[in-house]
Amino acid sequence: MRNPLTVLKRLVSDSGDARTDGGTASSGTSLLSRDSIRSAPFWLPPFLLVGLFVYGAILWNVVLSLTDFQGLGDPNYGDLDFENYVVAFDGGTPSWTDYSIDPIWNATQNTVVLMVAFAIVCLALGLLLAILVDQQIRFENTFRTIYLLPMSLSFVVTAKFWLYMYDYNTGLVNIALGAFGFGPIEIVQNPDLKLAAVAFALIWQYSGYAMVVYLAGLRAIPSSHFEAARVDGASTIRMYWRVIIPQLRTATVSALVVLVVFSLKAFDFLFSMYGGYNPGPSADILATQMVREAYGNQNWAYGSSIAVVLFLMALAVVAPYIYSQYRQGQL
Amino acid sequence: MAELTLDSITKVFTEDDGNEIVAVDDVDFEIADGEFLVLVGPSGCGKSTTLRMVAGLETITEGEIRLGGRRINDKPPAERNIAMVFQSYALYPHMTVKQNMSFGLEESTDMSDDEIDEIVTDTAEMMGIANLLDRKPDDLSGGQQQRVALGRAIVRDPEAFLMDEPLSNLDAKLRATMRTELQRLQEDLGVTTVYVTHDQTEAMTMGDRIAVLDDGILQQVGTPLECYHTPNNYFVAGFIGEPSMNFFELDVEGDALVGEHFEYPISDQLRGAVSGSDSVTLGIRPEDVEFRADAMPTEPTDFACTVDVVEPTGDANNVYLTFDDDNSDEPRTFIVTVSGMDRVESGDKVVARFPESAIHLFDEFSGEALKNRSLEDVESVDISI
Amino acid sequence: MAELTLDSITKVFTEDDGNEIVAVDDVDFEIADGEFLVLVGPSGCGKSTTLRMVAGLETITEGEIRLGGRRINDKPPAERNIAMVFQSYALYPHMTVKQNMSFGLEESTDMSDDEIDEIVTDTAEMMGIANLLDRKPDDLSGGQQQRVALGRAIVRDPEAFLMDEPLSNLDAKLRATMRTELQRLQEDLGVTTVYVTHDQTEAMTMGDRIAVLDDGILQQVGTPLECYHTPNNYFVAGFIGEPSMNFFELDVEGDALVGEHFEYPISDQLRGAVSGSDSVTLGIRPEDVEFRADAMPTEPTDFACTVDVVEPTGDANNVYLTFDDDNSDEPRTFIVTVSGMDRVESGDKVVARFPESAIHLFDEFSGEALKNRSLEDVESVDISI
Amino acid sequence: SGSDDGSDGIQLLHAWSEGDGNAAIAALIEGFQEEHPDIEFSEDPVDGAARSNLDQVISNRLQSNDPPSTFQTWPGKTLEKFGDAYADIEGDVWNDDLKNNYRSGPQEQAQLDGTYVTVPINIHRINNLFYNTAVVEEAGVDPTSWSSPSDVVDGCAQISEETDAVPFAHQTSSAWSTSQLWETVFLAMAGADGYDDFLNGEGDESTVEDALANVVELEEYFPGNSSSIGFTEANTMVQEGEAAFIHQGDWAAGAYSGNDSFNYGEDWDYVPYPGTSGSYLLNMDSFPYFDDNPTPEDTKTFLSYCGTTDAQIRFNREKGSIPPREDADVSQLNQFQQDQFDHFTNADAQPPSIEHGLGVVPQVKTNISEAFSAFIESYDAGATAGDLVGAFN
Amino acid sequence: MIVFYLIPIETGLMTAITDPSAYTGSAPYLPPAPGDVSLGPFTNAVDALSQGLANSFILVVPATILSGLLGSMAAYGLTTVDWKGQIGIYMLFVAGIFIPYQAVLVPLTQFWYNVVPLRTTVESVAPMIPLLQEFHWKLIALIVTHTAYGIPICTLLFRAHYKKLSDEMVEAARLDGASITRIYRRIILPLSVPMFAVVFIYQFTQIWNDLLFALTIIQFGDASVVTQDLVSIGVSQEGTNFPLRMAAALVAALPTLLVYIFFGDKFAKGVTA
Ligand SMILES: Nc1ncnc2c1ncn2[C@@H]1O[C@H](COP(=O)(O)OP(=O)(O)OP(=O)(O)O)[C@@H](O)[C@H]1O
Ligand SMILES: Nc1ncnc2c1ncn2[C@@H]1O[C@H](COP(=O)(O)OP(=O)(O)OP(=O)(O)O)[C@@H](O)[C@H]1O
Ligand SMILES: [Mg+2]
Ligand SMILES: [Mg+2]
Repeated sequence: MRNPLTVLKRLVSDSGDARTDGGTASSGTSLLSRDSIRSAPFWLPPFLLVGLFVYGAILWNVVLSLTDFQGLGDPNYGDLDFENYVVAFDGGTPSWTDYSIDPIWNATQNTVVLMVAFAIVCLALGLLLAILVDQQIRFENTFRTIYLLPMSLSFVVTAKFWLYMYDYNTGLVNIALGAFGFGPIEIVQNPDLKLAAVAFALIWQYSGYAMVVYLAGLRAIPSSHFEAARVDGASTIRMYWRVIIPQLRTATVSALVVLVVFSLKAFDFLFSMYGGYNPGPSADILATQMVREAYGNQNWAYGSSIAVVLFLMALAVVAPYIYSQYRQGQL
Repeated sequence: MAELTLDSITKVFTEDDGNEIVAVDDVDFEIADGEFLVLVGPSGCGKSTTLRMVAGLETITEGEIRLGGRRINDKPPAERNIAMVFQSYALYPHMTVKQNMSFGLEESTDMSDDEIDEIVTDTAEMMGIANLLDRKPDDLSGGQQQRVALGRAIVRDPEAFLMDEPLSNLDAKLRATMRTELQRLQEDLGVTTVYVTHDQTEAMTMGDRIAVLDDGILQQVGTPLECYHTPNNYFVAGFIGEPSMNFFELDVEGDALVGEHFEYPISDQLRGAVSGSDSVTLGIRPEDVEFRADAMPTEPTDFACTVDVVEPTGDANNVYLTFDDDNSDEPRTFIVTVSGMDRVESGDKVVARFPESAIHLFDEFSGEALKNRSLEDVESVDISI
Repeated sequence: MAELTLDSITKVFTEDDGNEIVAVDDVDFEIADGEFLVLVGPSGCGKSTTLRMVAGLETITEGEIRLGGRRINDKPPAERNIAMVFQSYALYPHMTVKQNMSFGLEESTDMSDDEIDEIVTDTAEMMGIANLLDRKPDDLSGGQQQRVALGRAIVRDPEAFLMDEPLSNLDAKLRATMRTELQRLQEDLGVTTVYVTHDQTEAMTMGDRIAVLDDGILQQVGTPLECYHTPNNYFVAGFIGEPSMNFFELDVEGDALVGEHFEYPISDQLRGAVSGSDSVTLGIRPEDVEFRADAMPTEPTDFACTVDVVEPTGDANNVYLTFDDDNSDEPRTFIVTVSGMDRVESGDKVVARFPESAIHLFDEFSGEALKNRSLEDVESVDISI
Repeated sequence: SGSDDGSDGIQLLHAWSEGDGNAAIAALIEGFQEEHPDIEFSEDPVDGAARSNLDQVISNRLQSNDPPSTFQTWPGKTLEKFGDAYADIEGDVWNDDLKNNYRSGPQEQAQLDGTYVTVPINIHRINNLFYNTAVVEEAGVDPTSWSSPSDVVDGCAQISEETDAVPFAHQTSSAWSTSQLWETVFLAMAGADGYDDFLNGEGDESTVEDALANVVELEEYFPGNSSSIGFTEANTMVQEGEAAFIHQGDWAAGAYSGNDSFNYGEDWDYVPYPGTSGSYLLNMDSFPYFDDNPTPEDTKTFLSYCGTTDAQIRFNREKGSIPPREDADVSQLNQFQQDQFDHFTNADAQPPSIEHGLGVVPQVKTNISEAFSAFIESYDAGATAGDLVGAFN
Repeated sequence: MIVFYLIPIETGLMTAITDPSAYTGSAPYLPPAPGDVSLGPFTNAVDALSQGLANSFILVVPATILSGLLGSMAAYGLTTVDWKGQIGIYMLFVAGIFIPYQAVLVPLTQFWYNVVPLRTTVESVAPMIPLLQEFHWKLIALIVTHTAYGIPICTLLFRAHYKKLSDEMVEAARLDGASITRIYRRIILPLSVPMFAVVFIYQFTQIWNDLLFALTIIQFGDASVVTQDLVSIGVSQEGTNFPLRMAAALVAALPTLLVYIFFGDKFAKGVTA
């Protein structure tokens, strides 16, 4: 067992070597700098690729969002302003069109609700599944594979499938509700339920991932913790609630990162489920609005500014993660 | 506080493929109220399993466990009023020391928060960890964690403590300190305690009695010195004591026990012991071999030897000897411990004497002890400057 | 093979926040060709750092390291012709034993595959791991892995071996076996070796000499017995030996060293030693305390004591004594070891004698040794049955 | 003339990768190549993009100054989307022959701000009400006698009382069917002029709301699971006799023609949506001409061909729609198409469809789609009416 | 619970073996009546998708391997070999994971179509290189794009893995005389195998199922990948051929399904190993 602290120390210190030796052992410095130069072939090519395509594209997109670009010809980079952002927050008719533009509040709200609900329920369901699978070691591999399987399917299949599931007459969801004595309910176009329905479908698709991560997390907790809690008199539920679940923080964080990435794919699902980028106000998210503005209305610059907002939101979720990882020396 | 009885306890694990593993086989013993019993044995012999059955963490395949006279086989762990200390301490890493210590009381009693607080604070003071109450386990040293784990067990004021190698994660110095501390604590509290270890020193020094397990079967229960000096069998003799007892296989031939490199005379006293056996194992502890430099054997129990290696440990020297009669390529060595003040060098010619009073004899096949040291011998030695 | 010289070696780590940590402070020593030097000290004292500087895994802040007379400060690890054995063995898990052992030769020499094969096979045979050559490390027991790690180092025929607690992951019995094996191997190969450990037994038994480090500073370099019997200072005296030396703080007052519970007479021999100090620490090893039951003190170096606890370890008893003059709540105990055959009971009244020849005195402030046991004493003791 | 710039020939991008559309475009190209064997079509198969993605592809290509020769697009106001990229083809393509033989409605749709830039190839009618004759007869209703949208509601009520069938097969998993239904009802209520006013942003909000209210009334007769099904499943219900009516473009009939036991006039029939019999609500496909054209001459030759009756008959025979040219010889088309063509030539008005992009510019169309996406959640006629009228600013 | 997770595949399968003309859309999870069973949808789907499948493989295999390999190299360069500033660079990698694809579509189009002369280059050398087709330039562009966008998550995964590798082992290799490159080749790379399983599976699925980049960069034509073909297959104005669509979806999902069925376990183990 390696103590994480030692690892941290090593991490911190090895990078410190070059500094420590400063003037005293110049040859040592060159040895180490030789290391960092020799390591460049490893990180530099990927870094350049990422820098060019990911960050280059993002920056370009940010600049674009400051123009009035409407899809044809070359964007006028000479005339940059924040008008699109003003419109995005306040609505109204911007200078580059005759039509009023919807602000992003509704879509932003839906996006946040969807992301948060998706992430929380995925984690909760994943945890529950993990706890269940953890009890039954025998078929564990099969279970794991099955729970992961939805992840491999394309939205063409899963969107159609969920339309079936939510069918008013024959959908399994309504049949199940019927079994509990609830009348069939309209789900797909029900303004109160459709965002939930979308979230639920996404949860179905990705909760297996959370399960896998949690299962590994559970396995990493020494069995003596379970036993100590039992000897201490905790019931099974209390044991999980007070002793086990709090220890799954790392697993939660690492699952969350990937789930956020997945939640950005909600667009594809909405697109398939509602046959286009117009899922209706109750399920409209920033991604659909962005594509609608850019590709539907040719409001490219405006679309870019929505994309920037979306990126900043994703970053807002992730920045604390990166920061805390950094603080804990996990980076 | 109560006495703990294990009555013909057996534990059989059934593996996935249907194989049955008998982890604990018909084990019987009784631990008096307030007694400190150490359970020792090699890895996999069933120590942990036994302990876990007592704690209620494993079901009992056969037999009965009684605590204070009441059968507890079917009680869930929480209702047994037993506390357990784990090798890994099993402190909850996300809770502070205080929360760790309170947890059991919160879960298993309906004390008010204030009461719990008081008990925890008192116990922490007694354990000298009052200043750590707000720290998380990860911020504690090994010894401190150990103390917290103990504190957590004590807080609950259980009828019995079970400890599964609680000191094995500590380094040598700390282990020595904690050993005495734990012992003293147990004496003060007077709680019936079962303590699992495979550390020789702990086994010998801590318990009122030792129970030696091998392969699920109880080999001997007795005081440390009983086990050390009058082992029931070959296994116990070899297991208890570090360095181990030296063993030699000998055949019973007429008036002598005949081995590859030496013959040992069968005196009248010995005659009875070996009468039923064809071959026996002679055992002698390293400190019981008497030892003289530069001399010829003068008695039939003296053997000419050569010093192979000397390992000084400061207060003592472990001297590895070979028999001069041994001409094989890798001559058989045996160990003798002598005082650290004695200067012995590799290559020295010496004479080793195996005093009859000090030797043990075991039946070669059953392993049962035929002759042990007499415990009276031990006690009668005079203490003098 | 070559001698290894550390010439005023210092290592300073700079942390992210700019703090400087002096891990190794001006350490000097020389290891003769073929010598086995053990580096000991408490955790964090800089043992590993020293070793890693020699290996080239850390840069050297100040000083010079020479191997066979040549400065190696600036050479990359691969060119130093040094092999290192790690605590975790650091075997490459995806390679077979054979591949593990060949790796270094493949990377650092231009030997043909056949040559490498031959060397590896020979070494494996010598190490008794020839039958394991096609296994992966995960399929080996701890001891086997240990042997492979050693084999991997040996194959490269280095000028020096560096070993960082190579046995600490093994269990006690295996550790004892490997200890002698390693020692014998080093003798056979005659390779200069630096061996880091914090295990008392390894430190005392394995090396030709011991170097004791504390807090980055070299405290003493000497043979095990020198360190044991003539420690340079208080730290070494306390660190070497298990159980530790007993220490008592005393003031130099006229003709006596005066402590809380006893006075020790200053004889003419001692006079010179304590002349420069106001207060001293008196040290005596547990086995050097002479001991008599049921008697009154007869000499000024005799003290009336009561037995607090007895820890029998089989071959010996650790007896914890308190001074009869000590009326405090938690009376100060000190340890005396007596033979396992001696029967002592808790509560016995005894007399303990601190013979002048056996005591050590240290300056209270500098910790420097003022008086040690004479090594001649040690050697002159007669060995007899 | 051969390929005029040495490239791979005419690049025609379309989304007809399947079924009748695929057959139609194949027939069209075949006809063209029979006539112009020297002109190549790009060897790239031009499918592989769904309708909703086709615009994105075009947009991307225009942004990279790499327009295709032509592509499948709705004419009319949809053309505004890539407005600057098109070029005038009056004269070259829109010669007198075309101008004389396209009816005024379709001809208007070929123009962007008065400039001819595209050639419509077919017309789908939107204002149809198809029905299963057996179900209708069982309930004793006679759609041919109806004259207003409220008759449809009443008729549905009767169906629902008299039969087990779903009165009005309709899908609401996406908004387009409902938007299309509303524009038909609105046309019925507001008349062609009122409809035109709406297109000009001057619609009468109360009529708009009345039309929506009518749809809300109809909603009661939609299948219970309308939100989970697509148009295909809704249409299947009519064929299976599980539903009485469906309002759809005439492509719905294309599906019936593949069903041997479901015949026009016997098993199914249709009426122009009650109240709209004088109008032919247009949905068209067309091929525009890009200014920066990779194959200028060949493209024009192709577009000219598309303006011929030969091309339009070949195409529409497969597509199920009708040719925009009045002089087309429709005898090769099926009876339903012939009947539709008859309606067309006699129609007083040929208003452009809103849902299908002819009537309003893309931004407005998007606004209207958004309004209907909201409408099928809430069925709030008042709010949606406001949204629809407000879609123009 | 298991049923719940499995039923969509079953539903798709049942739909896909139904004769399109007999398909009604109700209770699609029940097997079709025996008379209505047809393999037609599958054969049609395979026919229609063959080019797309081939293109997808041409895209996915190199993109997956490249992003995995580059991610592993980046992680190694930023972990095992320690030097100043690596944390800053690594943070940029991590933040790159969370960029919504929508946010970069416009620049990507501009870049591939207007900035780099990839198309003309490939078109001019294509005739000289066997198997290289002119339209492959789009696939190359897409491979590069997916590689770039895959690197951040791969780096994250690999770095977590490498940090768990023993420092002592790497030091042992240095003492054994191996250079940084050799250590990577002979020690790190072989030990990355479990992580490669994870990364490959993850990237394979992500890239295989991606539509957005394909639409943006490939747009249409010979280079279309299977997801693009899938969007339009079975959809026409007169209706949707659901059996064909489901059959196509299953055919298109088959590689990822197989990957999960056979290697899902490795994935699960590697994710948190
Ligand atoms: N859950 C289990 N299922 C099957 N066999 C088990 C199980 N737990 C323990 N065993 C087996 O029972 C035997 C006794 O195990 P136990 O853990 O009690 O040994 P131990 O004496 O505590 O050993 P150690 O000193 O290594 O802790 C072993 O052979 C072990 O393999
Ligand atoms: N990379 C580093 N950066 C900063 N400080 C370090 C680093 N490595 C070691 N240290 C510090 O240097 C001192 C000596 O560490 P070293 O590892 O040499 O101790 P050690 O004697 O080997 O201890 P142990 O017995 O625990 O292995 C310690 O205080 C340690 O915290
Ligand atoms: Mg155990
Ligand atoms: Mg160390």
